[in-house]
Amino acid sequence: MEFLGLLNYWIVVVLMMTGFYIVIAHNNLVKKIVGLNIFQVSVFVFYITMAKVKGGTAPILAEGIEIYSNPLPHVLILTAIVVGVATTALGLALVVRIHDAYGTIEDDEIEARENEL
Amino acid sequence: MMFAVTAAAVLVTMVLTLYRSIKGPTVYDRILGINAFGTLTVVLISVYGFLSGRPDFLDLALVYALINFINTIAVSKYVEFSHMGRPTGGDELGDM
Amino acid sequence: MVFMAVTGFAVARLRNLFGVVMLTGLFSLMSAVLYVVLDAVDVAFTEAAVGAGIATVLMLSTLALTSSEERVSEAEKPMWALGLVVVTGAVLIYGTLDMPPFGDAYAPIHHHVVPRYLEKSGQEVGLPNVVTSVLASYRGYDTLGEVYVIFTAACGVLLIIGRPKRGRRRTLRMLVGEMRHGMRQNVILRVVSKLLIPFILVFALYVQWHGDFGPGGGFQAGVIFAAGFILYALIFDVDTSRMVVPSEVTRLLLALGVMLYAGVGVVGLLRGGNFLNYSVLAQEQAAGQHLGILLVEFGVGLTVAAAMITIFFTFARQEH
Amino acid sequence: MALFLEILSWGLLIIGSMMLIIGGIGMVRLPDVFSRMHGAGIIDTMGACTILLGLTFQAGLSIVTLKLVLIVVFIVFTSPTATHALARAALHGGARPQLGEPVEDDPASQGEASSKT
Repeated sequence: MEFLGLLNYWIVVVLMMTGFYIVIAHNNLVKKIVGLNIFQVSVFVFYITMAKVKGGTAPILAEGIEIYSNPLPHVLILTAIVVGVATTALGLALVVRIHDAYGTIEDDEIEARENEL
Repeated sequence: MMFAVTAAAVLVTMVLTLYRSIKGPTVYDRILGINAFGTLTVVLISVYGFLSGRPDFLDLALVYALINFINTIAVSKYVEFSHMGRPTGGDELGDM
Repeated sequence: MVFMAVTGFAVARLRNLFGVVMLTGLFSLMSAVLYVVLDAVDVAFTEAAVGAGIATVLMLSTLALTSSEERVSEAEKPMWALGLVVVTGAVLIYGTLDMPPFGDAYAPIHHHVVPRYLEKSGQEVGLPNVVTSVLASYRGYDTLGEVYVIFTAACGVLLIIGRPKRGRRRTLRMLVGEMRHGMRQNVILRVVSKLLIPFILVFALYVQWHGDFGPGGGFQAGVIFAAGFILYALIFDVDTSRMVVPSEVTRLLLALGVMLYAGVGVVGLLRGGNFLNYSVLAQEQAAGQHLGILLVEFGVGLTVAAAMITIFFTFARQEH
Repeated sequence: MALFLEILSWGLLIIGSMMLIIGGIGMVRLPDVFSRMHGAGIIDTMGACTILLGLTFQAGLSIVTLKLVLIVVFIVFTSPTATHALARAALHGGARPQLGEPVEDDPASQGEASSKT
């Protein structure tokens, strides 16, 4: 039972590490942004997991329901998702700009291009 | 408990489509898989609403039906007109 | 959950960025199902609209502007990266051993202010959806900050790639011409989209005003509203849809939404309350709260919709 | 009447589930994109719509029913359109339906034959 209780957290950790690995090990900038997204989602899942109360339902008040899950993390994550997509858009815009300037979106090629100049 | 059986069937089908969209040799297979997966998500959310006894949340499924459509159209458009539709090596996943 | 892990690995392995982007869409679908199962209906709503729709479309347009294939790197960098990742993961898992078990009602997170929200918000704010009342009323400052972030991000995108550049590769320009003729000629798509778009917009409005009672609210409605216009721009072309919503209008709305939010707060100040205290807006407390939340959510919706439309069109305009 | 509705909805749910699984198997086993679309079509229209109809009979007459019917209408409209767009894209992009006798059993080996990245 103890084991099952923590399984969710472990999967969150695995996801987070997957995202982390993509960010540090890949050179492609778009791929890095995807990695960041995965990392982000894992954090979201972590918050939502903490908010769940066993036997509770969604925090929308209704007749005859006593236990609700915790609404506070939901609020935080709700705004975080939209902000996340806004920042992703900003990052992608930077990628497009970099592609304009250097003609490539591979990290090491950009570095090589920089050293040439 | 009828709902539970249906939900289980949806989950099984999800696994099948997921297999297709991860493995799928061409880009089109992936799109197809993801489209089907989206529809399954719609069904799963509706069924889960009934399963948990609060079927008020069908707005969510409705949003999915819409977004899924937009997504597929966008992907098909970009694939169709940017010649990125080459088959991708499905075997890159083989060494996992 | 296991699904998600598998997809994550697949994303890590796949070289073709197209496949990666699509798997990201799949990933967000799965996470949204997970949110539903974990009772976070509002969050799932947002993720549905944002993650599966807008983010994918944005990434696709970036790919159309750059290259779609990841170059295979021959360096042995992944080894140390893998090591680092494994070590960090092990440390984090060691940390989770002290976490309260899943679904425990006595975990510390459920103690501080949350019971008050759940018990009192019904009387104080008078709305059934606790998430909305916490979002717009109790935590109004946070949300105002988030809206500013979105506003800033849209401005940033406009600044970075706002003006279409000369001398883009010619192949791309030809492609766009082809694209313009291609989708327009497709009768089935055109007719179905024309049928659907009004429903999408009406549904967005429903989500906007119904957010007090069920899942929904300004953030979700804004994104859905933007999705309607994005569909239009995908089927017809960007210039046609720019005629429907000129860039001046979206920019104006972008600022107007933020101003509406902050303005409600200032009105609260003028009527003798604290900043963003809606109770003073009307005679009764609950009515004032309700009015304030409606206005604030409307501001949020305006900003989000305008920001998403601006960002998408900025990306799409680059192709010209 | 209530019993009749109950039986009807259960029947629809069972039929829908079976259709889903059949379609899923089709998606995995069929040889190329165009035939896999049949599998996807079964999932989308037969499976999903039947299940949603079954749920409609469960819900009784309320706003829930209305929403379910709306979802069904949306799926009926969008899914064939999306599939159509996809098929067009696939034809444009150079995928050709595999004609004639099926050559072998392995479904995954078809598309890779033409060009590997």
